[in-house]
Amino acid sequence: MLRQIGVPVLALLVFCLAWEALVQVNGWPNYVMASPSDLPAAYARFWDLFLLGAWQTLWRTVAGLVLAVIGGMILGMIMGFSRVANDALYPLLVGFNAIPKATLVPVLALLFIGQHDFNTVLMAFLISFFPIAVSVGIGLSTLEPEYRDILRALGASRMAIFRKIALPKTLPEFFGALKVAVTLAFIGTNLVEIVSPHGKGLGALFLSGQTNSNYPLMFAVLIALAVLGILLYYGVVWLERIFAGWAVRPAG
Amino acid sequence: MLRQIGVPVLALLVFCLAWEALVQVNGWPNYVMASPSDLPAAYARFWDLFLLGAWQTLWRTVAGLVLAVIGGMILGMIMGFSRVANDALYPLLVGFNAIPKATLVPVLALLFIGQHDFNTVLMAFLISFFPIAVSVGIGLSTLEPEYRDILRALGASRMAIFRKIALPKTLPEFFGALKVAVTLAFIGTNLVEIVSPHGKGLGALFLSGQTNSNYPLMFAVLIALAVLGILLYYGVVWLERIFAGWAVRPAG
Amino acid sequence: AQETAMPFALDWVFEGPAAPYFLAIDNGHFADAGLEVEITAGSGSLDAIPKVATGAYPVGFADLNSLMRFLDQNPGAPVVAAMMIYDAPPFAVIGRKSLGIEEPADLDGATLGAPPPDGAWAQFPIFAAETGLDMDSITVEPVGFPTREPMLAAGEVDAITGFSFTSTLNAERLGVAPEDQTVMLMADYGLALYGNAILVNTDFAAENPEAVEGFLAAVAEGWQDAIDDPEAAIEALLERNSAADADLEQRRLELSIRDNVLTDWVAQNGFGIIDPARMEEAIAQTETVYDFQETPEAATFFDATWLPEGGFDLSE
Amino acid sequence: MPDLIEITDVRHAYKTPAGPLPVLDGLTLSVPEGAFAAVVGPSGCGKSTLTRLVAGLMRPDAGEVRLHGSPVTSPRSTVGMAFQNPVLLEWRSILDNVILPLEIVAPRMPRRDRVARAMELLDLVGLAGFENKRPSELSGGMRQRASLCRAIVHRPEVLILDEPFGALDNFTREDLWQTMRDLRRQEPFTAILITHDLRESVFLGDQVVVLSGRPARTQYVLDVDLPADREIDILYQPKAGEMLHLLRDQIRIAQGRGPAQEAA
Amino acid sequence: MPDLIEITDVRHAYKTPAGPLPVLDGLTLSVPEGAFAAVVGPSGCGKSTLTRLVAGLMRPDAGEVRLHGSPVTSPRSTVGMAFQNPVLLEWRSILDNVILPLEIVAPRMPRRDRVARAMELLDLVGLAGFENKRPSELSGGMRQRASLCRAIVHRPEVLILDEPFGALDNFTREDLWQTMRDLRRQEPFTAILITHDLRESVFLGDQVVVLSGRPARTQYVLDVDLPADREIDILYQPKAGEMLHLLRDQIRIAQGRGPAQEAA
Ligand SMILES: Nc1ncnc2c1ncn2[C@@H]1O[C@H](COP(=O)(O)OP(=O)(O)OP(=O)(O)O)[C@@H](O)[C@H]1O
Ligand SMILES: Nc1ncnc2c1ncn2[C@@H]1O[C@H](COP(=O)(O)OP(=O)(O)OP(=O)(O)O)[C@@H](O)[C@H]1O
Ligand SMILES: [Mg+2]
Ligand SMILES: [Mg+2]
Repeated sequence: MLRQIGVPVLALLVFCLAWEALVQVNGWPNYVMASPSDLPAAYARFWDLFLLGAWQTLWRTVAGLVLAVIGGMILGMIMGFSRVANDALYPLLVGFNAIPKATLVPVLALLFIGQHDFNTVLMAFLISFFPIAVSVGIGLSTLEPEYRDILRALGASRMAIFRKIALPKTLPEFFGALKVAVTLAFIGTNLVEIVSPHGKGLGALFLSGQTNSNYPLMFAVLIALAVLGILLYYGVVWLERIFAGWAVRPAG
Repeated sequence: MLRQIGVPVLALLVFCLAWEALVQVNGWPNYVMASPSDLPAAYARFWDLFLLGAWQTLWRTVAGLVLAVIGGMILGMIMGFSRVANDALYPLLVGFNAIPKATLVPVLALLFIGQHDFNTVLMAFLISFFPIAVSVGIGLSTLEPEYRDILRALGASRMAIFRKIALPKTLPEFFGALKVAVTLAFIGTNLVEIVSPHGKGLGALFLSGQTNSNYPLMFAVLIALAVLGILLYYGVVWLERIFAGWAVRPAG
Repeated sequence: AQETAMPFALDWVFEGPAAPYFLAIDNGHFADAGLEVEITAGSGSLDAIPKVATGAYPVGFADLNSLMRFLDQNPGAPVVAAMMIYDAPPFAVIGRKSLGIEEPADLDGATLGAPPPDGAWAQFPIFAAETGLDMDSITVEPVGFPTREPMLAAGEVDAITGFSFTSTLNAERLGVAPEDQTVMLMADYGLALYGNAILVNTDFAAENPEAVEGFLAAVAEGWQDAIDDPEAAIEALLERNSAADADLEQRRLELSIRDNVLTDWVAQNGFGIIDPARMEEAIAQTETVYDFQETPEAATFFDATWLPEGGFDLSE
Repeated sequence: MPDLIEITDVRHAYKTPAGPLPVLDGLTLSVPEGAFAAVVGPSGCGKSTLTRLVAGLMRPDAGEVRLHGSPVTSPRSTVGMAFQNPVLLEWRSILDNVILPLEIVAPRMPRRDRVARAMELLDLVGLAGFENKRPSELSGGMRQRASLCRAIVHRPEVLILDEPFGALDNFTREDLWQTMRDLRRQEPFTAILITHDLRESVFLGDQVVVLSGRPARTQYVLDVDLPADREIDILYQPKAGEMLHLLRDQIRIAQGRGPAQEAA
Repeated sequence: MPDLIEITDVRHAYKTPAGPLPVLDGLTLSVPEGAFAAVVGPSGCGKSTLTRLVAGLMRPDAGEVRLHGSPVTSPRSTVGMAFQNPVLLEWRSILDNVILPLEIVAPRMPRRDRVARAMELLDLVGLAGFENKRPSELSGGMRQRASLCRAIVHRPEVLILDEPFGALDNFTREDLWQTMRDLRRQEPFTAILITHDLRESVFLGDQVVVLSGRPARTQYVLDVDLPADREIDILYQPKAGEMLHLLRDQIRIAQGRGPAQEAA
């Protein structure tokens, strides 16, 4: 326990010290790189904006992720159960996934003009549904017939087999994908906030730091983003413990 | 074979027709959404720029990916062999990975001013090394002792065990991660081209479409990006077939 | 003779208003001054300023108002404006006559589209104060850059803030006829602020004063050449940005010359210099929209040392 | 009256990329109500295929499988099955694994009753106290026991056991033979047991059916005339020894090598 | 002269979160050169631990393991080992799997010679023609054969076999016993074989060592006085039957249940 908490905290300290030292030794001005010691002032001055921005970024990320879970599961089920659907959709999905989303932001912005929240949630969704769909699809299509037969031999319906076998069996893969997806959704939200600025979220705070040449603020936002990202990630880890704890390998 | 090629091609056709129909039926002007029929003209007019941009985007993506493979493997080996290093580094890496890279672009641009190629390659590296490091780390730390013992019982050195057992055993996970990483590296390259424009790559072409309000050009770049992304992805799939073909599940 | 390398950082991608610098290269003005100049695109003034401040680029091109903020946040950074290019900043409010926007007073009760980080939007409160507008009566719609002009074209906003030579042309391409556009250049309505200037790294300038002087002179010549022959300027640009649309960029260039560079004041008093009294007023106006850590002196961000007395001559 | 399970001249082939693979060809087998048929045969000859046909998971290309005289066309809830690999659902506790068939077969049964039924069986096989553990926390033998409970929890008429003890060590296996014997005493059923252990077939079976190599047909049927209540020691008696030797020769024939010519 | 393998009063405990778990406690065993010792004992009693000590993969807490009279402190290349799960490297062909030990033990041996040596063994165990297949393309029995070849390819003096036939069906297993016997005739070695199949121990062993339950010590040693060249049929003879019965009683004692009181 001590080690589980202590080692990461120590590592974080070392990292901050190294960062501070790097800046001090090179004598970099703020506009090259702010140092950790500059950050508390930035937080103190703008804490209300940080809270507001974090909240806006957070809810839109989570909303997009929820959509991605629903959409990804449906798509994954279609691909997992039908080989033709899989053959047809997979290359399209790979292609769509490969389009750098930065170029999609303006396109979306034009398509749904002025719907900032909608656009942001949509981007979070678009960037994060792919891994979920793929993992659910693979999970279902590689379901061992032995498992299916347990219930089939009793004359169970397809739906019962899906609910009682396929779904829970796929949960570990699903959560594995969700861990990737949550970071992606977060990236998607921020991408919109930066590339199509509309004054919301931590991305907007970052941009206002940039406009005013307030470099410590920019770095403070960066750190806040990292913290929020870690929270989201470990939120998913926590859900995984609860719902798919049986599949979590004991540490060692 | 017919099905493997035919179904995706058919799906692509259906997709294009649906897109065209969507635009026609809604009577959308170009600045809302260009339609597939607008694209050939854009390609014909700018084909030399497309080639140049694609080449610039491609080589920088691949360079970043190569760095990510090297860096990710080294990091993964450190984390896989030392539990303390793993405990210390993992949360830092999760945090770093969670920082939306769109906010990192201006920071990098400040740090390495004017080094556009370097910045772009660096971003491709930064965005894509994480999955490689994690997968190599997990692969090594979960290497079954049975495998190790085969060689240990003969008095083999640690290095021999790593080369002959751990490394090849981890290859399938490595390629799984590489498939994710290649798309990420591609996204990273483009992000820099869009957020910190410097006139290179397909991203620059996209931006010039935007400044000239040449919407068909924007969509043409989007499609070109998707195609390039698919090529990169299947390039990795091809490498996987060669180097880790033994682990590829037969389709079925 | 030994050539001094002077990489030059632009604030934006290669568009019409950048053409004079390329023309200056092609016409050999930099070479005549013993300078080797390479021009780099940028992603905004906030990208160009640190490039010069860190010394990576001895010279750059950026918005003076952004420089004021930068120097306020980073006092003592070795960067200063050495030559004013946009005597009138391109900050503008563009409305549509068909939506009832003919003059500033019509903005009362109207919807205004503005991207939060937009430079023109940042000065809008000054414009509003000078024209007696009530900010509270205006509905401000935060829009992303990509959607600003399409929203105007679609009539979802009555007016937008933006750069005169960018937003007007974009809107025109989207089907808003020039006759329908009301372009209110903020400078025409009491905004005292200056626009973009040539920046120099002060450390570099202290060591190479002649190089800087030569550079500024060559820039002035480039602009004169561009005014004399805009087609040639655009040709020089197209060589560097082959995806650019020649007609569009030429109009952009001509607009910037007309509205921002060759103003009446410049025609009378010279190109590159500033009017100290106006600068004082600009600082005062800026204070109404930005909290200075310390009220600056004009001398901290504009230094005419490397300019000839009375600036350069610039004429039609 | 027909026997409970009647398999008549069944033929089956799998479609493979390399053409059809005939697996069963003229297999005939009939098991009277309450009897225990052990089926042995070379590896890969088609034993699991046979169980899938009886369970109604597949239909034969030709011939018939009948239960109680009526042809089997789809799975029936009166059949219980234990598979070659004891696939317990890792996300369910042992108890919930055993309950699973009741959720399908008797959806209205109150949970209380389901638990009571499952506990009764778990107790019988010596797993009382482990009902809340996850499958991964149990040893292979314990998992097999749980899998057996799952196969019979809904009181099937017919029990199909596909090498249920295949992966266990000999000592554990003998334990489970005895468990099986006790279960049968407690809750009578008709069973088909697939095995590759001749001693198992003799200890548990009322008849031992030897299948030929692929494609499998019925090659030999041995009636095991040992007392119904057997102890393991019976296998060391000359009578059992003879049967084992005889079966072994039949297997050699099934494997296509002819009976042993080695030193007697 | 000392025996080739001498294990004297060995003690070993694993460190676990719940405190030390004593696994071996006073185990003594000695195998003369060229002999074949079969070790049986209850599941989990510490048999694999014993093999790891002999192979030098671990060192005992107390007592001594000696080969040729010198204490084993680290793995030696004169030892060959076949593991409980036949872990073949999936990314190598069967041939390259067999060659693996030579790459470590004889790094300068030309590939030609390595291949020749491996092919000789593959031929001996009946795998000629399969050398270029991947392990996943082979059946369990074939994989076990390949694993055996890998264990002896470098001509080890001592061969350690940890339940090498555990996961196979009985018929395949008997085949492999014969392969094992033939191998030994061809290339003599000294062997320790862990098994849970008493018939296997009697068929292959010169002596059978019964270990007690955990912590394991030597409980009983049986000298198998059957002719050196045995056929499977020998197991159906009364003499072998007696030994089997005797061993079975010893196992029951090791399991802590006392000898059988069941009907004779
Ligand atoms: N779904 C399938 N498609 C094609 N061939 C199959 C299929 N299932 C089994 N086979 C083949 O049919 C033959 C018989 O398979 P089956 O599983 O019935 O044998 P078995 O006697 O149960 O073998 P084992 O003793 O290994 O359990 C085997 O050769 C197997 O490879
Ligand atoms: N690395 C380890 N750490 C802690 N306990 C262990 C370890 N390895 C084995 N054990 C425990 O030590 C005991 C003996 O293990 P070992 O593998 O030697 O038994 P075995 O006789 O080979 O069992 P089996 O018949 O199942 O192969 C077991 O209870 C096992 O759980
Ligand atoms: Mg089978
Ligand atoms: Mg063991």
